[in-house]
Amino acid sequence: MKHMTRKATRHVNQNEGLIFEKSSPGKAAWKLPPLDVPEVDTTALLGSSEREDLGNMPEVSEIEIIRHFTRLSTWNYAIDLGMYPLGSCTMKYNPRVNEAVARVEGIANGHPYQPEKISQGALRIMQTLSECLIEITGMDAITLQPAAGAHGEMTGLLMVRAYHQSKGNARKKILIPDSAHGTNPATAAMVNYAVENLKSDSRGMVDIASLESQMNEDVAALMLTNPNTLGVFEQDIHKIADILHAKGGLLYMDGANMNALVGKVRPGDFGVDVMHLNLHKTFSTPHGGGGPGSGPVAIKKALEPFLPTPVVITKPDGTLSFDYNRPHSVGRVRAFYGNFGMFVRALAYIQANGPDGLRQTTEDAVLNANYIRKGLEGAFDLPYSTPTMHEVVFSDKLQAKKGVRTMDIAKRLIDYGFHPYTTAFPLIVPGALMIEPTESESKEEMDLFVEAMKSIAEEVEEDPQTVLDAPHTTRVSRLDETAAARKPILRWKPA
Amino acid sequence: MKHMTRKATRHVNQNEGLIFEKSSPGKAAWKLPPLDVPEVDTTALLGSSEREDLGNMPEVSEIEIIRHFTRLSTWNYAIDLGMYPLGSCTMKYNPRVNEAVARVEGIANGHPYQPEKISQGALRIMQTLSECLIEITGMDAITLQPAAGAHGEMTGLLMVRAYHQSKGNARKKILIPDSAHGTNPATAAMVNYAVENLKSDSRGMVDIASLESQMNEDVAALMLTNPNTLGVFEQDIHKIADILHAKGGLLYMDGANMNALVGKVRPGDFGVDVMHLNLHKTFSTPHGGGGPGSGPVAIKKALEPFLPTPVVITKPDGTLSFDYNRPHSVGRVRAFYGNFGMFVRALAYIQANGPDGLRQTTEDAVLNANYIRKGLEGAFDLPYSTPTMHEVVFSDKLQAKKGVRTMDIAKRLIDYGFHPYTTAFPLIVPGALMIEPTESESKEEMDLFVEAMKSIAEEVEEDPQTVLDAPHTTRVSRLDETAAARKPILRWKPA
Amino acid sequence: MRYLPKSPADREAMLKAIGLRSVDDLFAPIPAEYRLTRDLNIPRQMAESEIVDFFRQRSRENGDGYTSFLGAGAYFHYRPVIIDSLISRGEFLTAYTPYQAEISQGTLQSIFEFQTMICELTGMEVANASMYDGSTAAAEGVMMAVRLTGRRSVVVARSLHPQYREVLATYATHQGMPLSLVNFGVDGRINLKELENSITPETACVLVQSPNFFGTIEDVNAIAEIAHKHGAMLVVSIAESVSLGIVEPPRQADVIAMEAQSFGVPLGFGGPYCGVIATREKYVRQMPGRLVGQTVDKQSKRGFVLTLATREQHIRREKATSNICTNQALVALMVNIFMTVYGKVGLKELAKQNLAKTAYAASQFSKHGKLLFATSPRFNEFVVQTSEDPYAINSRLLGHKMVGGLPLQKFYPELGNAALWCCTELTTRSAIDTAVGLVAESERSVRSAKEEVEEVAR
Amino acid sequence: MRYLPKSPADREAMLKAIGLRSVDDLFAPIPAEYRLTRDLNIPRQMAESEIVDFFRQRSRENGDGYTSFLGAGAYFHYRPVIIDSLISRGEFLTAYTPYQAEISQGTLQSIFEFQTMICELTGMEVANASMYDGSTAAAEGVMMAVRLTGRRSVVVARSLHPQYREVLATYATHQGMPLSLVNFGVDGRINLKELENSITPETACVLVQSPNFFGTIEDVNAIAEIAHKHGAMLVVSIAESVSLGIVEPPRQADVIAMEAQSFGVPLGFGGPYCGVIATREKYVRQMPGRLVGQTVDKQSKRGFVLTLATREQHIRREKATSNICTNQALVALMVNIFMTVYGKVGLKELAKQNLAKTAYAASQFSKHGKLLFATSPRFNEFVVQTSEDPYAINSRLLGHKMVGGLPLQKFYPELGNAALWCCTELTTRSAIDTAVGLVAESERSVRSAKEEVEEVAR
Ligand SMILES: Cc1ncc(COP(=O)(O)O)c(C=O)c1O
Ligand SMILES: Cc1ncc(COP(=O)(O)O)c(C=O)c1O
Repeated sequence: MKHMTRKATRHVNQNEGLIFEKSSPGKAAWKLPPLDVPEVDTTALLGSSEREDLGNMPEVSEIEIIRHFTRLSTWNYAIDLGMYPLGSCTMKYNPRVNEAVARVEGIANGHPYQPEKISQGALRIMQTLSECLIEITGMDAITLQPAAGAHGEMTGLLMVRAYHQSKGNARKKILIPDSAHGTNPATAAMVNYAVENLKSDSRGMVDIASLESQMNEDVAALMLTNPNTLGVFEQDIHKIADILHAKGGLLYMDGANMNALVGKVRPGDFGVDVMHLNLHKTFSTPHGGGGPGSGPVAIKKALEPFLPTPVVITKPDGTLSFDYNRPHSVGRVRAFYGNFGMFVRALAYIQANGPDGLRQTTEDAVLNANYIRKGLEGAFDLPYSTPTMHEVVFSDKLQAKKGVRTMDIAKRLIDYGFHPYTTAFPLIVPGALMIEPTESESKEEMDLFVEAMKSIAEEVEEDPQTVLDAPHTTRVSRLDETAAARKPILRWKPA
Repeated sequence: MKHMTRKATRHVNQNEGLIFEKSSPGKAAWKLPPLDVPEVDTTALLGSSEREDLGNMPEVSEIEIIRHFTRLSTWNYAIDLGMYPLGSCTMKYNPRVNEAVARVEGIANGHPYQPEKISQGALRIMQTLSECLIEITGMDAITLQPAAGAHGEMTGLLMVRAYHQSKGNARKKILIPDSAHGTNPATAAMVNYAVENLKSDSRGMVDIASLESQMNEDVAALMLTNPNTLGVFEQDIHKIADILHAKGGLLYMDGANMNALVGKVRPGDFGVDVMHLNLHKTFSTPHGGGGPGSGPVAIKKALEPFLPTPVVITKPDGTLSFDYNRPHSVGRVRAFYGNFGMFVRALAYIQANGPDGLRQTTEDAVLNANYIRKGLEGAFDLPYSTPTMHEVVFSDKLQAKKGVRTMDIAKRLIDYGFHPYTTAFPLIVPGALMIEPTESESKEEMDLFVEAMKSIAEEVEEDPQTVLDAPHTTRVSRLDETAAARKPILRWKPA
Repeated sequence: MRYLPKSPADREAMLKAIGLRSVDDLFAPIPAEYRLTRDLNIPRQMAESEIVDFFRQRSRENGDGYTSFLGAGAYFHYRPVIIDSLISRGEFLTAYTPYQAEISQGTLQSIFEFQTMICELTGMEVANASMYDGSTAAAEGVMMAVRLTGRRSVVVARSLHPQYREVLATYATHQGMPLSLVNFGVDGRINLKELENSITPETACVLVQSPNFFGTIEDVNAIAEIAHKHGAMLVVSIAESVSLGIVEPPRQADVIAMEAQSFGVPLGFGGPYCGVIATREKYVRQMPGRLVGQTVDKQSKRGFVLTLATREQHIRREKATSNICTNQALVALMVNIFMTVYGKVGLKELAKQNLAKTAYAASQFSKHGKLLFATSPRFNEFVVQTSEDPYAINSRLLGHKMVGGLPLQKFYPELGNAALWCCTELTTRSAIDTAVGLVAESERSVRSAKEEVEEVAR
Repeated sequence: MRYLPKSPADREAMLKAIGLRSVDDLFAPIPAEYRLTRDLNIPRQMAESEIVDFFRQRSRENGDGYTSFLGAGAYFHYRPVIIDSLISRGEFLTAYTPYQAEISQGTLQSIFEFQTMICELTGMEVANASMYDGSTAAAEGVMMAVRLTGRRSVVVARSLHPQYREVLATYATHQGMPLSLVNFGVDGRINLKELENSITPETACVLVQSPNFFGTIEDVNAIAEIAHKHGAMLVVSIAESVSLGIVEPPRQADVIAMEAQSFGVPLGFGGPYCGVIATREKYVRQMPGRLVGQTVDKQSKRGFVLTLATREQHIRREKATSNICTNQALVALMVNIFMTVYGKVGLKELAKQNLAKTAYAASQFSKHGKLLFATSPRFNEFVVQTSEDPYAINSRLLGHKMVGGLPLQKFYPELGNAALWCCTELTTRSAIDTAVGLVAESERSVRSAKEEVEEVAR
């Protein structure tokens, strides 16, 4: 652990119990204004529907709530604290101006059903963002409705199905590379398509021969992640698109890795028919401990009739409006219009960058990943030596000899002051270490990361137990996940 | 250290260098809009006044700034993290609604010179707060201009001087009890009064006999803190006021300890002529690592002509206005009108409490101090057994036998997850431990505090070295203050 | 670009370390013909001040300063200030899904508390960490029932939020889940007889909303009895979570699919909101979404982890209970803080104020327009039928900077000139009186116009 | 009360532990006749929503939405969003003065950086942790010079902010520090001849402001030479800190007393702002206010502490260099973040934009009104003399939701109908054009009225 103090130290930190353990009758953090209408007899109004009591809901004061969540927050790692190199997650800086503009009164408090006449601001935001995303992806149209990436996948596949159905045959299956994210097959199942695995070749790319042999009129689409989850750009993309299109199939692109492409190349230009974006990855909306996200789906012209309703249109008088009259639409995938607050943030991000900023961002993201690859080559096994785009995937092969696996290295990285990389994904790399630095990391931070990783590699040789027992510097040590799943305790109950 | 994990643990924590160490030419966190007027030739405009370069000012990006200050913040203790029992400082909860309303557009961005016609909101806030504070103190008039407690003291003494001067004799000295805060004598000196110390009696109160013998026509005022810095209410306050008034002197009250009195007793009712308040203590405005504060001065009628200019008045048409035409005023003590942002917060605090809330607040503050006193009696020496109001002062007499002083105990308290109490003040208690919990502490938090203090007392007996070497759990250990003062390094310089 | 922490020298040094000459080399893997050689045609890089101006301008075009009587699945309640103070802490805002438990206890413990409070409020035994929103939660709740019962068809109340019905239809279409609708009666509640008739041995579940789209509280007891009698499950959707403060939760339900937006989440033009699914313990392994469970570390210290992940897509892939991955965690944190602020007593008092405001408004409106479903208990919404088209009335209200109730014709043509009005604790009596006054005026003028016509006819 | 973390049962238990029966017993030490037996006559306890409404209402009465040309010691610059994001962290907001260094390194290191940047910008060697504001900093700077020189009288430029002069007068009166004023010339700068004549062997210091109250940049070189020649110190006040981005700092000064409000601090109707004092190293022991110094811990790790406390009131009491205790720490943190955001290049570019806007405005105004002090270099303020009373012009501007320049008559009667205008990077060309248009109209109407009179006379 010789280097670790360069990046982190331990510091005294407040414990905090469950809020229920602080509750006591008569404490309160609320106060209502005096009622300006007559009091009502709730029993007379509600009869048997009246609720008696609220069980174990807490009773605490405001200062206790502030302390509770402030203390809890100090046990979290976050982008704001340091590098968060989760592969496939694009943990980039979340600009604060995004948060500020999302809270401007008329934007934060607009009601989804308020008349369009007084919704022009929101509609304009949606339209401007749509135009930007269409230009960035090189596609023809877009829906902003899906609430996350997986939701976008579902929306996209619904459109794929509707498209094929309109041609008379919905087809039966979706081809999915073995390197794909779990949401891809899960989504295909939800849209009632069979999943057929497509294997990767030795470069970590789609095996063209397999694709050719598996492609037929039963295949509705190929769901391709590009760059794929190895951080590798599918160089045969042209051929892939041709193979699909030749048999009437569609090319679906999982846009989770658009951070490698924005401003440098457009999926619409290389044959993609449908794709989703993750505004919570590429476009800087905060991850918030797991969400919210936003998963717009961009499409080529041929799929436009099938977009979810409503669609934002410009009326002849120049005002904006929602068009609900779309007979071929796949329908609605969510109430209202999607995670509007994320649209605001994504647009603010695009505005802050402009064309030059977005391009530079992509360049820096790819530069960072390559720098890390270079720094760690040798210390860790690199299963695919194909050129790296925005992320790089190592394996724990070298360390496994000492019984140390990717998760152990990940836990040890915590002691060095870093959030771990993504472990055990993609599945085609046994013991994967999937590292995506994003553009938001400085050279200094990456040098510390490389140093930490190399130091851990040394520790594995010299003192593997230290790595196996990690983390050593956190409030709790490794938690018993098996016990948690065996007899789940999913809520607090009074003793 | 058997109990300490109940309150705190260590947790991994990010190091962070100086911002200058992250600077590199070409990085930037700023961007200006395009200029909508012609560019200018700066040399032509400024000639020899033009500046060439900005030395070692940093060049960093926004994410680095966010991380820099976020990381730095994690090394601070704060009210939001736990009990902050600094005696005399009244470290109470800083309500978040105060921060929200202080940032409402027209309040945050009002220019001090904007026409009164469009300043009615700010004037109304000042007037409403003034009225509340006058009612709370039982005084007749007030100025909100002083920027902090010490500044209020100066303003108050300037009025005292002006008052006496108007009677033909400015007088020569101010009586100040030996328990007083350092700002009291320092202020007297700034207003060109001599300071005469007044000793305390065995109860820790003003020695009435001494006061009687020291009081004469040379004495302009007595500066009394009540409750005093021992947390003791001056029970002879009536007599004290009479003695002063009989010789034409004024009673100045340092209102730093108003948290013991609000809603329960009013200084104006017990003979005080001039007093200052600390909005950053009693009225919940945040301390912000050392300020800003606000130190309104409330006075009796006789001193009204001497208030600093301007004074808020109501015009015949009902609108509010600043009155600058005050020939007897002591003048201005600060540009503009004072720390207006603190007025907003203090008023919001008063509104959130109302009369019942303020009274309950005071009761809880006094209850908490007495609870701690009870809990620690025996474990620590209590030099004055007089009843305790809002704070209690112990001494390190018992621990000093083992060579452990108040500062050592304070440092050890850090390991237990607490901010230390105030050390070495008031001066009349050698090795003082001055503890003010305020009303914001729950019974649970105070029980942990008492437990921690008792545990330290035990440690002093069993293992004093642990206490002497404390803190053990912080990012840095005890810092060398002597070296810092001997050869001061007050700024960073490039290597 | 101001977010990028690199100087030109840094980039140079890094390229050199990698062994490349230029940035272009990094993009060599992309076939040259696809590489973009022009700037994207999007707005130029803007200063922060310009961005703020842009959105302020949009805000001004977006109903800022209007008083609204809209509810219908999105409710305007007061949001305590501390919600934003706390969720803005970078440690919550900029953390990922808490996969690494040792440095995610803040997020994990708060989700555990969220799950607990949702259980307390709904009367269910387990709750998940969130779903996208109330509509998708309802659809996923139904899919859960389909998996649990092995049956496929679904009976849906027409008084369920029309957009929730649309979403369910989209989700159901390709999963071979036939939907049938059950109408509401003159009391605004589901027609129990029709319900009973709609349920077949193939019915996986009955889906109702309570308080329903009209604000009317359903007789969940009776509905549950009917559903359960036929071996179907009962899924109850709750769109106005504040109702739980005073309305008995649907404890007889098997699955509750909730929209928790009312608990401290800004209206935000429809999102992000916070769906949740709560159910009985025995169904937990068919639940979609993330779950946090309590466990211990190596020193037996209490801690929290994501658990039962074998239900989820990253483990089970096409066999997962749902494809959901990213959920609404930060919004769930808002909800969590809101529930904590109001707590056991405050939520009840808050709900009471909603009830009182609504009772007052309903009684005032009923003096002029016709209050539909008047006999049933309701929470904070009610339907008023007017003589005039509600769009016309609303456009007059707009002139007073007021947004009237939601016209229902487009969803329920049979209700004619009806609109759905909502009052919360933030609706002032004077706003109600103004709106009632305008409706009264409308009625008067229609009446006098009619009288005129009759006069002429006579 | 919602801020109080105690239940009735807690209070009971605590009283019992103490051995008291009732809360009243706690207040027994207070003589009964003084104890308040009634409620305070202040507003009743309000809900948070009511408090927010109250201040929103006040905001609407307070110039919200007006474009302003006011400067004069309080400047409207853009405040980067991250300032408030960062200072709102409880760890900064709710910490006390960093007396306990081991758990205050966040505050201490940031002050150390603040001190460094103030030094870099002012060209001084040491800077303190802050003073109340620019006016009190100037007064304390003068007191420093008095202590350092052992002389007592002070020569003050009339072009120093009039309120700063007032404050200095208040501070000086009882300390036996006679003040004499030196006028400005037609170029708006201090009259050097008069200055030279004003200095006596008793002069402790000369106090000037640059850019001065008229926005004019003083010839600090020349002033310094004169002062130093007579053994007096030079104290320079800087009220518009953004000027430091493009205007050479007064390096020849002995003490710089600055108002840093322009660096990211809201106008806030005049406060809280951020005064600072910077000086030469050799004078550090006579400085007022807190200082942070670098040191090491027991493991030789770098750390920061409050230092040289022997200057301060809590150690030296009546012999302290000042009575200041609480300063403006959080505001200094805003300033610190602002300086960090703009940094070496940004501050210069920002200052340039101020210069360009002001140059444009001055040239436009000078086509109609008379630009005073036109020959001297200026930063972002300028004085325009009009035929009509500026109050009258301003009241017309108010109708366009604009606040015109500050009328100077009350401070400088000899300047007649003059007003002090200010432009910053936030002033738009169109706002300038509108204001200029209104001034032009005023001039035209005065002229035509005059012509009419002349016509009649002829
Ligand atoms: C490659 C890939 N596809 C899909 C997803 C799913 O996106 P979301 O979590 O937004 O539903 C992810 C997110 O982790 C991903 O990395
Ligand atoms: C008793 C007492 N008097 C005066 C002061 C000075 O107040 P301020 O720091 O606001 O200038 C303090 C503050 O610590 C104090 O405790």
